[in-house]
Amino acid sequence: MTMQVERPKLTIWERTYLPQILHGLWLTLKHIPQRKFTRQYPEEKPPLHGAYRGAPTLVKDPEGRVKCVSCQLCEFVCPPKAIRITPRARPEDVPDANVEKEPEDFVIDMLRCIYCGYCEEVCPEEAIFLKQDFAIAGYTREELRFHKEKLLELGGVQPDSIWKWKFKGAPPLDAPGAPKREGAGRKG
Amino acid sequence: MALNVPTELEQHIDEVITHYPQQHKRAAVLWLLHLLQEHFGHLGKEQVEWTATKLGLQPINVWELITFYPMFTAKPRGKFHIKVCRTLSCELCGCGGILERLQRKLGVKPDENTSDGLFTISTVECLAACGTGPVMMVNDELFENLTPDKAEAIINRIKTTGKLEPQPLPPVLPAHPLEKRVLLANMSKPGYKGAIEDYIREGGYKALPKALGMKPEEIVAEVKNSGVRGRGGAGFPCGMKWSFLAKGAGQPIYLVCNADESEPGTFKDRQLLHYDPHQLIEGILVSCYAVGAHAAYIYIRGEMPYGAKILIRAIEEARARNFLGKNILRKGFDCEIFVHRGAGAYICGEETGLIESLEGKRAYPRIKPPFPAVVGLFGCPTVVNNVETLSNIPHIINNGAAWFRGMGVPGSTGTRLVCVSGPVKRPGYYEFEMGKLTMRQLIYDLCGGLQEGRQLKGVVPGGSSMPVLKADQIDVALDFESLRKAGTMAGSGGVIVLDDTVDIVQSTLNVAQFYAHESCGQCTPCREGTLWMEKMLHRVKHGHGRPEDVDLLWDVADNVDGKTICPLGEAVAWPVKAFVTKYRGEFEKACKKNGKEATDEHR
Amino acid sequence: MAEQTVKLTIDGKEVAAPKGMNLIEAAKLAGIEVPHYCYHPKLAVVGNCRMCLVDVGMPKMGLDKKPEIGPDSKPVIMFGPKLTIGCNTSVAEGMVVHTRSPKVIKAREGVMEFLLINHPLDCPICDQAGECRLQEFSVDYGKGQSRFVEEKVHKPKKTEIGPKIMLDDERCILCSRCVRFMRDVAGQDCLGFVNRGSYSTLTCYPGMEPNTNYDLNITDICPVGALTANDFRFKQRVWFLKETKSVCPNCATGCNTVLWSREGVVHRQTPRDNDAVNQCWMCDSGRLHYKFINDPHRITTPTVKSSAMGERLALTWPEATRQIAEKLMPLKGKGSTIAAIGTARATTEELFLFNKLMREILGAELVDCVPHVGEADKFLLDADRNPNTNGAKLTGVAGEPIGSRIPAIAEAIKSGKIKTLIVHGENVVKYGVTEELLAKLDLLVVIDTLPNKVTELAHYVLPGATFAEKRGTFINARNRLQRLNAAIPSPGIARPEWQTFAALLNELGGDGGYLTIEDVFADMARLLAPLAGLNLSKIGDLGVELKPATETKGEAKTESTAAAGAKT
Amino acid sequence: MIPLLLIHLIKIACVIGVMLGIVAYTVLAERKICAWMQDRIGPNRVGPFGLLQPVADGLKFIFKEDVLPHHVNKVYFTLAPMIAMIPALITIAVVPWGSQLVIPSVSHDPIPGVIANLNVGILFVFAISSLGVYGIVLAGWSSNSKYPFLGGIRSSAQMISYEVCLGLSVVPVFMQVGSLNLMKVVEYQAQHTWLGFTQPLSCFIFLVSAFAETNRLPFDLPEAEQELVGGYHTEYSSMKFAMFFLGEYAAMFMASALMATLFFGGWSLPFAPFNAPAQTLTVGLIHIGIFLAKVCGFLFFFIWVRWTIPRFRYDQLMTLGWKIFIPLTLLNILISGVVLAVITK
Repeated sequence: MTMQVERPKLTIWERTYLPQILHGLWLTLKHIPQRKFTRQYPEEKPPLHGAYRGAPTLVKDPEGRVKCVSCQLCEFVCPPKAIRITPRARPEDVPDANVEKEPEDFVIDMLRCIYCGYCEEVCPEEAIFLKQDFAIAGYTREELRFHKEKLLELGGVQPDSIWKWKFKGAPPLDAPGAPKREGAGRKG
Repeated sequence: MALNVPTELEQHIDEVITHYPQQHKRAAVLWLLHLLQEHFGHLGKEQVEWTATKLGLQPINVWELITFYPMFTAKPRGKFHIKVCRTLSCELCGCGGILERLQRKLGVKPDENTSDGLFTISTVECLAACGTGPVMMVNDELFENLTPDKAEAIINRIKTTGKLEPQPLPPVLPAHPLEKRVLLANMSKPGYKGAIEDYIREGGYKALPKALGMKPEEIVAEVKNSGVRGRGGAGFPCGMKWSFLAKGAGQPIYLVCNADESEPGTFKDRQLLHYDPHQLIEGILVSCYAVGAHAAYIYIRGEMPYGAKILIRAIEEARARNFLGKNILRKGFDCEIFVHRGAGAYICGEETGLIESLEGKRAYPRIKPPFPAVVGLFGCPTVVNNVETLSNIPHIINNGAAWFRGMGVPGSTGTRLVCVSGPVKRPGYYEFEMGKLTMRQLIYDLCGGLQEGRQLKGVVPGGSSMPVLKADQIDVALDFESLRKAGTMAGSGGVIVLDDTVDIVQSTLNVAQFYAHESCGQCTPCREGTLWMEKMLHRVKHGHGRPEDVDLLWDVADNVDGKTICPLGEAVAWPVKAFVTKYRGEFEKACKKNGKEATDEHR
Repeated sequence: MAEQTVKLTIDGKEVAAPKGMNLIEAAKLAGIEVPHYCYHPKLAVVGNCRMCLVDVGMPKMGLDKKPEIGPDSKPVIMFGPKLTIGCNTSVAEGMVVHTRSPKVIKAREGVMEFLLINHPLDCPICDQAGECRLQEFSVDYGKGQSRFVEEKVHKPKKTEIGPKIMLDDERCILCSRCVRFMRDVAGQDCLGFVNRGSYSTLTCYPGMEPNTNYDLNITDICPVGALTANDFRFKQRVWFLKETKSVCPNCATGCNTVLWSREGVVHRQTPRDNDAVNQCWMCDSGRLHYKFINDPHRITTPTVKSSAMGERLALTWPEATRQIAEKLMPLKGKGSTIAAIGTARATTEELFLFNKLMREILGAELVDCVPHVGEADKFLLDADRNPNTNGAKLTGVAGEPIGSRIPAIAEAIKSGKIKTLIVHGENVVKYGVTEELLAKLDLLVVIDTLPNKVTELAHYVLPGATFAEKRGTFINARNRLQRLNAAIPSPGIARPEWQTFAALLNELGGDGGYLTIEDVFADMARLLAPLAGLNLSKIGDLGVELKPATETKGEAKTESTAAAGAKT
Repeated sequence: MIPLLLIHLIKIACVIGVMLGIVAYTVLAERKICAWMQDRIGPNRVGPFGLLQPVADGLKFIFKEDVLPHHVNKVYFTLAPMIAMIPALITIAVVPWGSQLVIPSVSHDPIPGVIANLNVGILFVFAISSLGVYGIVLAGWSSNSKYPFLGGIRSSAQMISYEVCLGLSVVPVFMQVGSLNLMKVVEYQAQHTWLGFTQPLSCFIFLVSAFAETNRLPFDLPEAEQELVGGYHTEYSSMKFAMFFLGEYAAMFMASALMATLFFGGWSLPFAPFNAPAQTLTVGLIHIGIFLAKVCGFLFFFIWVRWTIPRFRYDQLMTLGWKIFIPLTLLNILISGVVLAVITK
């Protein structure tokens, strides 16, 4: 159904456009002395909302351990397929070897990243955070493929309550002479 | 194979192997391990591999057993292994003090060896001498009615003499007027030592020739007619069990006597085995004839080494008089009885767990069906009966079913052995006609009431796996039906009395600890649920409870209840549920005690 | 003997199940899932996980031994006081089963919770994530939340169970599938549980680790991440992998497999259920045999040996085909100077085209395949390590017995009678055609996937495709026709050999009308009697049993020769 | 005494210098004012308040890569920006910047405040400035690309159309003044009234047409970024683009200068000593100042309008030019003639 819009009837004076033009001129003139909104960007950073989704980064825990265990869920969930993880086993001589896996490399292609934050949301280890960096720049494409070290540097330290490192080692049951755990469940 | 096994020991071992069918010689493994441990002190790699080779097994099969049965140890222990019972009855009588004193005295923690290599202290689960608690065993010797001072004196004595003196059997308790002793009748007579001469003098081995003169079906009918129900715990009619046997499949039939008396609070079989073994042997022989078995095994607890010796001696005595062996009493019936020692696992009291254990495996109860009566020991039809049940058989044959039915009440015929432990004046074993006494009479008349100044709080009527009765519920007749109606069960007849000084939370913890330790670990709910309950109760007991823990405890118990392969699930769920329901206030108080959040230490 | 069936009701659905079947399988017939861990259709029932608890009722029997009829004119059903495990309960007439009653749901939630309380929640690390029954069932049947605040039981995390398998005891739910498999199927009683209760721990006796050729199957049947294959450990998450149904080319058994690939790389091979061939198992040697697919040295492009330059020049396919055809064209009708060695590792289609090209178009007499023989075991591994010997025999490439003409070929090259040799996929140097002999040839054309002595000497090397890269069929030792599917693309411009043969046939004036593998199969089915009436889709995922090749081979050959002759 | 030629050269240098300086700063002013109108600050990075921005811009233009697309007609492509810029610079020659500068030490006669005191000054302006369109048309055509081509076409049509209005609109002015000499026009206004008051319609139409001639908004159809991507200078970069840029702003300056000269009294103010040619150097300089101030005022107006009024549609532009302004100017000439005839009688 078409609708006929009633156009306003203009007086001759109005039809010269002059009143509108004059009004416009007055309007723009009025703005000249008004307060400015400009933010002096590099010196003056915009106050970002806490949930701002900037560049995704990897974080370490306060003891300097890489939290990522390369479960590759972020790689799976990433809509533009910007994440690539190469997993590896952690060396057996580290004190918290119960966390058996870590990323050998962790690449986020910042040119592909759409800052959707799914990776942060999906991460079961709270190892990936979208920090507030939004000015990601580089001279080459390769430069913008952020590798593990770069991501960790950007991410810094993030405290958490993930229990995975806490491990009271059990004596290896590798020989018949190993102690038998009698008194099931008794503490100590 | 570097292991140096003396010829004598090896001969003994070879002899033991002949007790079991050739293709199932693996069944001898527990005996072998007992013998090797006695000789070497522990069971290390060499012993494991020697045993495996000897029995044609993989070493893992043997190692599985060593880690399953707590009596075996892979690392050397002290020359004197002190085992202090920590289970409910002993705890009620103060075993904690003894353990503490011994630890202080010897300067070691449980499962540590003293520096001189003489002593190791362990806590163990129930030594089946609850009436004389607290008890401890040093190597094979049982010390009863201990106090910390007595325990210390025993240690001092061992230290000074350097050896362990054999402990005499305590005297049999005299009968109370309200009792009616049938099974205990012989041993109550003065001068009765349990030897075959004594037994025959008191009219023993009369039932055997009589039975051999009857047709097996007649005996089964007689037993069925007598209405005797299993005394092990479940109370299944014995005659009916016998009639389920799958006969005629060309396979041998086995009879297994369940002497693995491990239900906390129960110590009746101990008396029957130690004081009157021939009564049992005659019962077994008659039963074997009735069910058509030519071999019977008595599976006796590992913690009753003396009982095993008595039984072996009794079997030899019986064999000497041709009550046993080939062509018994020239009636053309062959029957052998073998003693099989367990090694400390409550689960071996469950009949299929017992069969597995007897076959030389971890005592993992089997899924049913098939029932043992169809596929049992070594894949053959098998009857498993309790010591007390079998001990009743000669009396039924001698006096007839009608006589037996004349005792007790309909549905619960005959007499019952009941063991009372806990803070009563006269703990011990009593035999009376079923249903003719109430719990109140038992506690206040037979046992002389509670110790001075104590009030009754509750009573566990049939071993620790049965739901508790509160103090106002004790006017219940002691028979299967009445107890069932009261919401509990007659169980194994182990009555544990709880007085007003008892901390119910601690008692529940003790019970849960027992079942967590004794869970075989085969099926999920029991394996995980028991330990969870123990941990939770431990937390609550130590002041880190949360208000929701009371319901959680009940719900966890409920999730175990009835979901397991064997009745151990119920055995832990029932008492916990009953304690929580009936003494909810105490739990709520414990959970609120100081409102502290659970700390890492108790997580 | 007709199987007896009984009728029962599962969740209100009437099911007719064969007698003796258990409730898990019967529910599966009705499309109802009964969750389970310890139960495995090919292993003994132990019933220890308690996950398959269901509510089972039986009709109440009246005194006349007939079901009592209730007021609603249906039989009165008596339910037991306890739940029953489905894996150990056989179906019975009139049985009523509830798998989703509140009682069952609560029991499952309870069991799920129990299984998880001492299970480390390290799914992000665990390789099983994505194919873990514990994950799946805890989503489907779990409570979603744990009430467990206590310290978990800790057990050894990393135990090597032999060189191929890693065991994480904390993740183990003690279902004993592996114990039963090693004891009952693999025949090495080496795994067992130590300790008791919640501390029970799966282990093997030191120095007595599993060392059969079937160990890796326990990683398949492990419902959780306790047993993982070192070969696949931490390599890829399963959710990235594409599953392609395939057949193991390692021996004549032809175990049905699944190839797991991502972005053109095969990461593992696992067995696939086929009761007629391999049940659900496969041997480790076959399972780990996929690695050559990803070999960095794969031949990726056709090359010609340039005598002037002393090196190999890369060719395009049309160029290579044209050049080879040019050299072969004058030899048409001079079949006695040509010999060809095919491979029984090729698909039946390829062998069919090979035979057509060599025998019918070029007229070569000396055509054969190379036998590969190893030791058989009593379970799956066949002595014949060629996956398609029967195919080679059926198509006529292989001699009788296979390889019997190889010495004749060597002799003919030696005497100078044979000047042209075409080799497909075999390092013939190892089988009697020595380097010196190969050097004497005027023309040596080799089609292969990996470089070897023969490709070094060849005038023309054409890249082939591995079994993972092409479609086609194998005929196994028991004469079962089974289908391969392409999992990944070939490297470079390598392509399935049937395309190469089809292109050569086209150039040499044979019937070149093979555009798809279906065309090849259709022609084959037309000419080879045992395949009559079949096509690739009819073969299905599980294959079809063929009539013995020997019955029809003779006539098939004459017919095919006649047909081919008529066409040319 | 300095030779007359030298004086002329110095004058030319000064005028061009000042003009280019103003042009450069007009660019900055444009950005600043537009920013202010939009409540922004505008460029402030280069120098205090961004005052060195024009320098930076200039440097940037110089250092930018000079892209010469391969498809263009190289000769005309290079020529076009020059043609676009030069007319605006030449026409300033006839615009009087001041009355006269009396510097006895330099010259006996007062130095006139204009480079070339032509009698046909305004005709010269029209003649030369109409060449500017060639630059644009040439750029559009030689770019060999669709947007510049369209831009060029539009531009030629627009400029030709409005040149008519522009020419016709100022006829009454000269009718009143009686001379085409721009010096005379200013002097007339200094003595009488500013022609803006006597000829408001002329003034208005001239102003609007000047917008159209300089391709400024609202008549920037030739470069219309949205539809033509910059129009005729789409393909240009670096200094070539800068020349267009300069040309546009120089043209704007010219238009402002003409507005000031023709309608707003040029260097004069309606009171002594600014209503007569200067007799001292100071007053002479002040006259120049007055003139430049007026020019700046119009430059501001140009900028102001640009950031206020949106672009006209092409048909509106043409309608306005042909159907309204031309009849109006003709009418204006008629009326002016009649009125003048009546008054002089």
